[in-house]
This record gives sequence, structure tokens and C-alpha cells, in this order.
Amino acid sequence: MSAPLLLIGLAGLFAWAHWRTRRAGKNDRWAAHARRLAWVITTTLAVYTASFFLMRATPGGPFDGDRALAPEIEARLRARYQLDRPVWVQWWNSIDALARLDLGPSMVLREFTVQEILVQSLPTSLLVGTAAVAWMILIGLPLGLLAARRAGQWPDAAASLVAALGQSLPTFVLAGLLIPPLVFGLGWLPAAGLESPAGLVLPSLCLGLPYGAQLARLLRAGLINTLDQDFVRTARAKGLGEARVISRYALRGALVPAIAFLGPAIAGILTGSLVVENLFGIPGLGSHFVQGALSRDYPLALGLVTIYTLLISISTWICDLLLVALDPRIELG
Amino acid sequence: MEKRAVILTSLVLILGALLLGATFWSTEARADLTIANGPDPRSLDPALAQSTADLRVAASLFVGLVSPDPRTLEPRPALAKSWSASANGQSWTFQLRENLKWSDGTPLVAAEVVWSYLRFLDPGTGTRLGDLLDCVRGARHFRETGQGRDRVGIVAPDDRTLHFQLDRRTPYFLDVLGQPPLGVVPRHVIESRGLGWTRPEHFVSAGPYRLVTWRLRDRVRVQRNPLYFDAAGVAFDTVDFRAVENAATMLNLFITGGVDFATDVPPGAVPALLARYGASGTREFLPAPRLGTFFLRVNCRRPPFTNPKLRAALSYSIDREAIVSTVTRAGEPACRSFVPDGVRAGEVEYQSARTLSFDPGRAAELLSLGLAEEGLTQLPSFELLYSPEPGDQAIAELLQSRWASLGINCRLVGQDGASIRDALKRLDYTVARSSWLGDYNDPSTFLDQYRTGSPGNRTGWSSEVYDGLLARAASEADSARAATLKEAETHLLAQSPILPIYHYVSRNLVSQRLAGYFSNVMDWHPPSSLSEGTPR
Amino acid sequence: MRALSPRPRRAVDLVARLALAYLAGLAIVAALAPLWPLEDPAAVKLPRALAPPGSAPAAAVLAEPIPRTGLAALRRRLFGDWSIGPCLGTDDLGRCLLSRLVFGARVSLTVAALASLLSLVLGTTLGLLAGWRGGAFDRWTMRVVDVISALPMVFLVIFVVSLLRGVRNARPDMDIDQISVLLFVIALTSWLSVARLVRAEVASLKQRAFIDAAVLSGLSERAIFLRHLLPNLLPIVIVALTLNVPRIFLFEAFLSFLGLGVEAPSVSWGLLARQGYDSLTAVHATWWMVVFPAAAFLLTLLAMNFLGDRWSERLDPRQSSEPVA
Amino acid sequence: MSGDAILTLSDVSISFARGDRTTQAVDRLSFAMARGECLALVGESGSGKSVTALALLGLLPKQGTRISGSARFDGAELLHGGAARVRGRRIAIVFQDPLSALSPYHRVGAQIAESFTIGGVATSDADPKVIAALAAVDLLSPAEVARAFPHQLSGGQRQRVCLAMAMACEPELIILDEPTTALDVTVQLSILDLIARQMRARRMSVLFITHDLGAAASLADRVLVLYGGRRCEWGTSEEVLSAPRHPYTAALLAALPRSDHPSGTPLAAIPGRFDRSSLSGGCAFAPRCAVAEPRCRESRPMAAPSAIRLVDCHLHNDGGGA
Repeated sequence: MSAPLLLIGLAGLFAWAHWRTRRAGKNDRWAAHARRLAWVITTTLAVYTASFFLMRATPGGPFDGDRALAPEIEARLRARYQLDRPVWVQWWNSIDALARLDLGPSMVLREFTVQEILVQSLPTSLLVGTAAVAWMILIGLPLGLLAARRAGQWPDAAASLVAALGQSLPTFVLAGLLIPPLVFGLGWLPAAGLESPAGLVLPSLCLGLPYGAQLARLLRAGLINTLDQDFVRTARAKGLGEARVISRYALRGALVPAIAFLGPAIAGILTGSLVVENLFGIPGLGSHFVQGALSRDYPLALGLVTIYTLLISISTWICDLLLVALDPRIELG
Repeated sequence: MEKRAVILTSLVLILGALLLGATFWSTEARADLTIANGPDPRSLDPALAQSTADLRVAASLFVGLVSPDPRTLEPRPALAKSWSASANGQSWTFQLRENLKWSDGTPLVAAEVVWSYLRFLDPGTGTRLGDLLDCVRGARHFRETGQGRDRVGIVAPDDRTLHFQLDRRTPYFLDVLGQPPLGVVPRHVIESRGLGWTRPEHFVSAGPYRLVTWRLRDRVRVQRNPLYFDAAGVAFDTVDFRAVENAATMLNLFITGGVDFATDVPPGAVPALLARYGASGTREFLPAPRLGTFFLRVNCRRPPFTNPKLRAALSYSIDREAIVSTVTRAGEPACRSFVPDGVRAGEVEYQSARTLSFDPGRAAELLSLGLAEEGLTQLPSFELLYSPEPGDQAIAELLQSRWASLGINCRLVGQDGASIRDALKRLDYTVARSSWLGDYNDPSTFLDQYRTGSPGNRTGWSSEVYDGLLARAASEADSARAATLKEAETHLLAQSPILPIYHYVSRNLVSQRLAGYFSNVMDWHPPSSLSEGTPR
Repeated sequence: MRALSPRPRRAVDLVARLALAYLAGLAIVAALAPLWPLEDPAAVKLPRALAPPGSAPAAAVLAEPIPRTGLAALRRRLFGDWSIGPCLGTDDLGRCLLSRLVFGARVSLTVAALASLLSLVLGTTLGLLAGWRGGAFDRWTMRVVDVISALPMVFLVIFVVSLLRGVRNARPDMDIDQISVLLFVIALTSWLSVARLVRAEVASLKQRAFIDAAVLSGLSERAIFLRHLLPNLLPIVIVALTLNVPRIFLFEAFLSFLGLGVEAPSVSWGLLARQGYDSLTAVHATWWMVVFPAAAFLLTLLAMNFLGDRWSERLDPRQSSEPVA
Repeated sequence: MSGDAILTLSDVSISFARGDRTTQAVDRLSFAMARGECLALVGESGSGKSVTALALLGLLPKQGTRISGSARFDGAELLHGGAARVRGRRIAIVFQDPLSALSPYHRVGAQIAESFTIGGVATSDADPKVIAALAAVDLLSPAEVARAFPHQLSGGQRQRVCLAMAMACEPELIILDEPTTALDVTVQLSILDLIARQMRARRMSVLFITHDLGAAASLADRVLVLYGGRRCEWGTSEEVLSAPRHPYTAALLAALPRSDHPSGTPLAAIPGRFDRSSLSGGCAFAPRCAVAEPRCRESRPMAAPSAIRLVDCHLHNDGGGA
């Protein structure tokens, strides 16, 4: 019985945070972290539960195929995966397993447990995701800076054009347009697969470009705002060079909305990789996620939902920490 | 301070990314033969294989008693060296080859083959294709109930002899035995490893190849099995089955030389491919008819389509030629019947019913007749379920537009595969797209599905006449049987629980450097029979 | 005093006006789609399938039953049987691409506009309240935001589509279509980012002196919101919205890629993009099926971004004041 | 003018173009200040004081701003990009609102330390200097203040921080742009006192921008009165403030609350308000001037150069000024 332990632990964490806040004051860092951790777990459980019942409410099951299974076979399969029990019991049991960090066996990829699938595909997704985030920053930062510094002039317009281009083309169209010149024309990059570092370029670019474009626009708006502020003027008056004024002062303020956007963006990059995985034949999480949902592979889909929730929660957590580090006026929630 | 933190974080990120990357980039050298296999195989266990992608991998890893010739599809000796049938065709005896060995060196004996077949039938295994062996005495009962395992008519009198007792004369029995799902699996590994026996570290087989790696969504790599009885005849040492779902990606890989064999092509590219790689080009793209039909199911329990005239009206109003010439475009034959041409029925070739046609006049006539019978003035709008597969939507739109001009209004509902299957299973649909690929080279693999209560029926249609005809055919000799089956098919098409649209063709892109590729109706191209060849 | 903002140049204003005119024009064209002398976007004309722009003859429009009321009837009266014809080419079923783009704009823009509106109202309100009130309300609101944003969209779509089919079968009189589903799902999620941004901005605005002054001067919460917070939030909200619209477009396109987008005979830009992608292969490309939908996306978002930037600069209270010394 | 002028402005004009409108913020302003001197630039809002200060440091936005004339600092031209070389090192500025002038994202100590490093102090040596600088501006616990973020300090503390930052490089000229306007009255006095002491101790030249004649009187050696971007009167603070010759200066002084007036005496307000659009070829103050004559509206009065006293008024110059 691990689920009750988990719930007790969770309540304990909340209680400790509360106690600590009382003793050490409102701004205590440890209390804030403990509360945050407790909320991450709560959110994960809530999302898990919501997805669990959502999945069970959708028609179809993991054992449906183009060819029907004989009733006896289906009954045995259902019994093997405990699908013959009441839904509430199944839910409780799966929470119990989750508390033991056991995500269960996949019902469609029957030779694998969900953990094994994760071990195989999570690194790929992280790799592609990291590269995409790198593209995002590589594209978004200079483009945003350029547009803000030359607001209203032609470099601004050009940057806007690039940003709109990156934002407006669906990933598959983008890939469709990038592949012919880069793969067939110049022959620099492989058409698909991750067999070499070159194979990483196109998928991560397709994945990161839209977010880079969004980042550029947010940075532009933020920079135009902060470049106008008094403290930037003070920094200039001090005799700081323009580069340092921007990197140390103006960017600081402009990064606040950008970082607030980064959390969901990273989540989007991690979860939105389905199309890219499909187009470039990359063995990541995204296709498992959608396939798990479409083929009603309950444990796989729910396991991935859990992982995604954790990844999203943690990335927003990190972004919130970054925000606090960036802007001391913001308190740790 | 922040600067240091930023530098440190980026260093960690870059290092992490490189480390992650290293796990991919240190992979083995390229395989001798790379096949873009379509979606991930769901299982490497031949008994659990269902999609063509699964079966392609299973067929390279496992082998059964016989194996279809890649050119003629004639059953050829595989594990069995010879066989004989009794005069009434109900009793079969097979002699295994000498010195058969599993890939781990364990000898392979007849008892294991029996165990393999019984495992295939065992409801606990969970195979979908169990009805393949329904002709074997007691097989169906065991498969459906889990009872009577020892009464199934498969026995091994000694280590090298196998004996099958059939319920009825089955002209396609050898074709069935040659199917990949009936590949023989190693009892000694399965009993000790359970579900995990297909992992590379435990994997044992008797087929042309053995498993090296299986990375989900990436590839299955196999290597020549030196203990395979015909190991010398296997040309390629390593074969990669790459999981590539997107047909456009397959094409890109093929063109850039990333794969030697692509199993699908994007529909939009077909005309250009035919021109450049077709019969007058490099001959790398040669679509050929195969045993499979794309069709619509009509729910015969949902009014007003309980009326066969209305169903037939739908059928007569489908312009099948338009669909194959504008949507599929790879030379798919428009359906004139449900069973494709070129099917053999035992020793004779099956002549299908060929009663379908595009006849708007007849459709309108049947429509008004049917509506009158149902007391309706207009056909109520109904739903047509289609799946996200490429081309499906275009077909649905074409149908919708054509039917609209006849006053037949339907609403298109795009649903994922699981939802469609569920709707079919619960008979909660009106019209839905479906497809059927024949399991073996005989009309019964198509026609048996519409027998009352058959799991493949899923239309709610039931006809005593049809069931009677099929039962009669089962006991007849080849040519009489073919005629009876044709009569049954004619009845099926007249009743129209299904509306066949087109027959599938193979859509393989095969590199010029491969020899041993032959077009056939089963789209059967085992990698073990391919070899390095001179350009065609 | 505040430093002076750069002087917007005449050319910039001209482009802003052009962008506004384009969007307004697009909205009108889309809203009145049935009025224009276009072909039926769903009318299949196989003989002229995949015809390049301008090469195919216009099809007779009167083949379909004549509508009695509404825009379509007015169109009959104005233009009769005449139509512009497929000057942007036709798709694989011979349908007029121009007409499909116009009717697709209807769906895509409606979805984007409604979802934006909802995200504006819901996201700003909740973000403002959460950022302003802080404490438990803030925590709970942001938790809800977290939970919803962690909910996988694909599930939601599949779930809602299936559910809706059940409702539709039970109540055929209720005219629900896939577009409503799309709206529902997108609306449910598009407000999240706005709420997050607004909350962060309010939390930082709260520290500013002028808000303190407003609070100390005994201004009501409502007045503070309306007079002090909202004007300061507008720039960031507008940018967030112009970020949201492409996200909605892309999500719709993503659904079309999965085959779960709008149902035929409805068209959307996402669907057209998907068809464009399908027609783009290594051996063959019907360029007009890629270029025109992509251009539609691009122009619209470009106009929206440009206008958004201009607005957020204009509306920024710190920049509207005259230079004073 | 004085031979040892540290700053000399001649005919400096600054205008902003925004949209279709052009605003003349500073109009042919000329003055000189001597080394070690404190010059108060006095005028009401909109008179061009701060714009002049920003222009001297090259901090006005480039776009839409037109600057003409010349401003020489120790012989070197400041306008047209020259300010960047001396900014922070030789000329420092303290702004009006210390909260917005300090970066909310950085600790106070780090912001001051940066000024030291600009002045050539090694990063590692900056910290003790920061503490010393903070102590020098009368902050009680300098180490604590150095660790604080601006929003954690009081208004007075912040302005002291700004002063410390401005003085970090030992500038020759320090510009104080209404340094006390945003502060409480009591704090204002202590800050003014601090400035006076530092000024004397460090022998800095100070350009003191204020609208507060009292503050100007207490700090400045000389006073320059500005109206509508134009010079009105220049002279020693004693002369200008006790014997104003320009009607505007006189009116300004009359509007000042005085302790020797019995309470209840209404303040003398200057009638009308400054309206940039009424600026014409004549005297800028003419529309509001009680003694204006027709010629005041027609030609702009310009005093002949003088080292002692300048009054840009027709009436005064008629009277055979100095």
C-alpha cells in the first residue's frame, strides 16, 4: 500500500511548509520550495486522475483491432491487465503503483513496460528538445535585440518578417520547405533519423523556430519597454558601453516576460515534438504519447502524461526560480 | 555571479546534450539492407503480429513448416522437408529436416512445433489471427474456450514427424502454414522468459535472421542466423527495419539512399514516381495488385439501411474509377467485386462475381424504391466515418460530393483508428471506411468474414443463404467450390452490407541494387530472398 | 521625466495602416464569403484536378440547388452563374483553391478570434486578480492554470470528439460540428499563457510607486484596475494575444496533421496547409497548394504582429506623453 | 567669460520631432561655468533644464532629436557624440527619482562597484571602496545597504546611493537633476547639506538643476534662470536672487513663500501658463509678462556678452545694464 504513504507524505510536506512559514517567516526559501514540491506532486496526481478518467470515458480500448479478438482472448487480456475490475479500483491500484514509481506494462507494446519505453525515448526527446531550445535562443535573442534596437526601422521590419515566418508556418510545412534545399539541394543533412549530429539539425530547427520567433517578439516588446526606463539611462550615464547597458540592464527587465513564457514553451517543445518525430523518424516520446492516446494504451498514455506533467511542472518551477533571480522584487510563491 | 551561473548551466546543458547524442551516434555501422518498414512493430512475437509491418519483421525472424515462394507464392519446403495429404484432404503428414537447430544451438524437434501451434491457438496468448488454423480439428473450440488443448488435431509421433487432422478438406492449408504468424517459436525460451522473450538478450529463433537490437520508433536490426537451415542462401548479413511512419519521409530516405526498400509512398507523389521510377524509368516503383480491398461497411441494423435496396443504391452511386484515378493513382483496380482478381481457389483460379458498377440511374431507381418501402421521402443525412490515413479524407470528400448530387447527404466524421474500431465493434456507426488484406491466397479469407457471427463481419448483416453457400463450398472440390463461392459473393454484393471501392496494390520503392524482388499478390518479399544484384 | 521614445516614421504608420486594412479586408471577405463570386469550396471537379493557377476554366456554379435566403441567394442575384474561377489553381479533387482559402479563413479566423477574445477576458481577469490579490487566491488560480496546461491536448481532442459524436447521434437536431470542438479545446487552453503573463506583470507593477500612490490615495480597487493596471497591462496583453493567434493557427494545423481537424466539407487554413504538405514531395510539388496557404498564414500573422507591436507601443502610457523637460 | 571655464555652452538648440510636430526644447542657450563653481539652472517644468543636462551627457534618444550649437567640457566638444568619452568618468549625473534611476534587478553595492570599475578600479578592489563611498554619503550601515536591492531602501537612502554612485569616479563635473524633488522636506535638507559638504570637500564643479529657488540660493555660486528653453538671467546667486532684473525672475521670487510675510498673505502667482505654441520671434516670457511692450513680442532680447551679469530683457538692456 504505497498510495496512502504517498498521500500522508504529501500532507506532511504541506504541513511542514506551513509550520516552517510560521517559524521562519513568509519569505523562507525552504518553506517555499517544500510547498512548491508538494504542489508539483499534487498537480501530477490531479492531472493523472483527470487523464485516467478521461481515457476511460473515451470509446475504444487497447485490444481493439481491425480484426476482432475472440471473446475468450479479450476476457483473458482484460483480466491480465485488471481491466475487468471496477474503474475506481483500477484507479486506486494505478495510483498505488505510481507511488512506487511503477508505471505498469504497456498494453499495446506488450513486451515493454512503460518505464522501459521511457528509458528508450526520453533521452532522444531531451536531446532534440535541448537542441530546439538552443535554436530558440539562438534565433530569438539576436532577432529580438535587433528589432528592439532598431524599432521602427527596416531591421525591425525584417526581424518581424522572420519572426512571422517562423511563427506562422506549421511545423510540417516548414519541414516540407526546408528539406528540399538542405537535404536534396545541398546534401548537407540527412533526410531523417538521428544517426549523426547532422540529423539533429533539421528536426530541432523545425521545433525551435516557432518558439524562437515568439521569444523574439516578446523580447522586442520587453526591450523597447525597458530601454526607455530611467535605470537604463542611469547605466548609460555611468559611462557603460551600449553592449553592457543592454546585456546587464535592459535585457534583465525584458527577460521577465520572456522567462514567464519560457516555461510553457519548453513544455510545448517537449510535448509538441510529435510532428517532428513523425517527419524525421525520430524515436522520441511524442509519437508514443499520441500513439498511446490513439490506441488507448492506458498505462503508456498515462505514464507519458505523468512524465509530461512533471517535466512541465519542473520547467515552470525552474523558470519561476529564474524569475526570482532576475527580478528580486518578485517573491518566491 | 550570474554570469558564472549562466556559463555553468549552458556547459552542463551542452555536455548533457553531447552525452545524450553519443548514445545515438555511437551506434553500429549501417546495415547491409535497410527497409523503411512503416510504423513500429507492435510485437516481434509472430503470434501477436498483426500489421504488415509486424509481419514483415516476423517473417524474417521466424519460419514455419513451409514458406511461400517469393515469385510464385507456391508453398516451398521450410522446416518441413516434405509432406503428404490423405485422399480426402483431411489428414496431413510433414517430415522435418534433419539437424534443425534454434539460433542458440538447441535442437528443434517436432514436439516444439506442435507446442508452437498450440500456443498460437491458446486464448492466453492473445493472437488476433487465430482463425487461420480453424480448419484443424478442435482448433476453433480450443481457441474460443481455452478447453480441449489435447484434443486439437496436431500431434508429433516422433521428433521429426508432424501430423495434422483437419475438419474438412482445405485446399489452402499449405498457404496457411506458410503465413508468418505460424512461424515456430522456441518453447524453452518462452517458458523461462515470459513476455520478455523477444528481447535481443534472450531472443532465440529458427528463421533466417536473429534479433540484434530493437529500439522503439527507431529500428529493429537483425543479423543472419548461421544455424538457419538455409543460411547459405541468405544474402544480406544484417538488415535494418526502420520505423518510418510518414510516407514522405520514406521517399526522402529512399531518394537520399538512406533506405534500400520503402514500403509506402505518399499518394501525391504517385504520378511523378510512376513517371520517373516506373516501368519506363528505373523500374524501382512497380505497383502490382495485391490481395486487399478498401471498402465501406454499412451498419445493416441501423434504419433506413436495414433495407438492402438503399445499401445497393449507395453502392451503384460510387464512381470507383474516379477514386482510383484521382486519389490513389498507383493503378489500383476499381472494385467490381469484393475478392480481388488473381486469387487462387485450390488448383483453379477464382473468378470473382464482378457485379459492381457505377450506375447513377440504377442508384436513383433503387433509392426511390427503397425509400418507398421504408415510407420515407428523402434519405436522412447519415455519418461517414473516415480515418486519418492519407487519402482517406479525399475519398470521403469525393463520395460526399458525388452522393450530394444524387440527393444523398452524408456528414463526414474524421476519427482516430481506435474510435472507428470501437464504433465498428459496438455497431455504433452508419457507414465507415474499412479495409481487408487477405491472410492467404484463397477467396475464403475474404468471404468467410461475412458469415453470421464472424468476428470480422461487424455490419450486423446475416444471411442464411450466404452461410449455406459457404458451408456447401467447404465440402466441394476445387472448381465446384469456386463456383459456389462466386455465387456467395454475388449474393453478398447484391445485399451490399459492404461497398467495395478499390483493391490495393503494392506501393514498394525498391532500390535497383536489389535482386530477388518479384511482384506478387501477397506483397511477399522476405528480406532473406533479396540479394545484391545488377541494376534492373 | 521619461526618456523620449523614437519617433514612429511615416513609413511605419503607412505599413500599420496597410496591415489594419488587410486584416479588416480579410475579416470582411471571410465573413461575407458566400457573397463573393466564388465557386463552392467543396465542389469536386475531377477533370481539372491539380490545375495550376489560372489554367483551369471556371466551373458552372448553378449545378447545385439554388439557395433561397441569405448571402448565397444575394450572390446569385448579384453575380448569377458567374464566378472568378480557380485563379489560384485547384487541389487534387479539382476544387478551387481561392474559394477554399476564403472559406477556410472563415473557420480559422472565427476560431482564432473567439479563442483570443476568451483568452483576453478570462486570462486578463484571472491573471490580474491573482497578481493583485496574491496569497491563497493567487496560488489556487495558478495551480488551476498549471493543471490545465499540463493536461494533454491530444487526449482532450480525442475525448471531446468522441463525446460529441455520442451527443450528435443522440440528438441529431443539435447541429454541433468539429469546429465547435476545436473552439472548445482551444478556448480552454489559450487563456493560460495570458493569465500567466498578466499575473507576472501585475506582480511587478504592484511594486511600482504609482500604484502605491493610488492605493494610498484611497482609490477603489476597481478604479485602480481600470485606471492604473489595465493601461499598463495592455501592451503585454496585446503582445500575448498576437502570440496566441499563431498558436491557435498552428494547433489547428497540428490537428489537421493528425487528421482530427475540421470535417469536410468545412475547410480551414490548417487543413489547406496539410493538403499543401501532402502535395509537397521530393519528386513532385504542386507549388500553389503550398505557397498560397502559407502566404495566407504569413500575411495574416505579419499584419497581426505588426499591428500588435504598433498598438502596444501606442498604448504604453509611458510613451504617449509629450516630451517634457 | 571666465578664462578657466570647465563648461561652455554656446548657442545650443535642441528640438524633438514627434510625428508631424517639432518641439523646441532648448533655444540658443549659451552660458559658461567656471571650474569648482556651482551653477544652478533654475526654471519651471518645461523650461529645458533637464533636456540640457541629458544633452550634455549625450543621453537624448538619437532618433527625432536635433541638437545644434556647441558645448565644450574642458575644451572638448560634448554634443554630437562626444559625451560618451567623459560620461561617468569626468561628468556624473544624479537623477530626480532615485527609485526608478536605480536598477531594480541589481544590488546597490554592485551598481556602485560598476562605477568604480569604469573608473579603472580592479573588480576585486571595488567592494571596500563601495562601503567607503556609502559611508561617505552618511549612510549608517553601509555594508547592509550595499547588499540591499533598491526597493528595500527608503527614498533618502536611495538618493544617497545615487550620489555615492555619481561620485565614485571622482568626476570633475557633477550634474544634479532636481535631486531632492522626489524626497520629503526633511530629507531634502539633509541631502542638500550632504551635497554642499561633498562639493566643498571634493572641489567638484556642480551643475545644479532645480525649480526650487531656495535650494539654488543655499547651494549655488551662480544662477541661470531659464524660461521656455531660453536664458532669462545669469549672475551670482546673491545678485540674481536678491535683485532680480528679469521680470520672470522677479515673478518667480515673488511666488516664493517667505517667512517674513505675515501668514495668510496670498502667494503672488504668475498669471497664465507657459504655452509652447505661443513662442514667437519675441521674448518667450512676453505673453505672461506684466510689463511687456510691443517690441517684446517682436524681437528676441539677447544680452551682450558679459562676465558678471546677463539679463535677456529689452527693458533691462534699455536701462543701460552692466
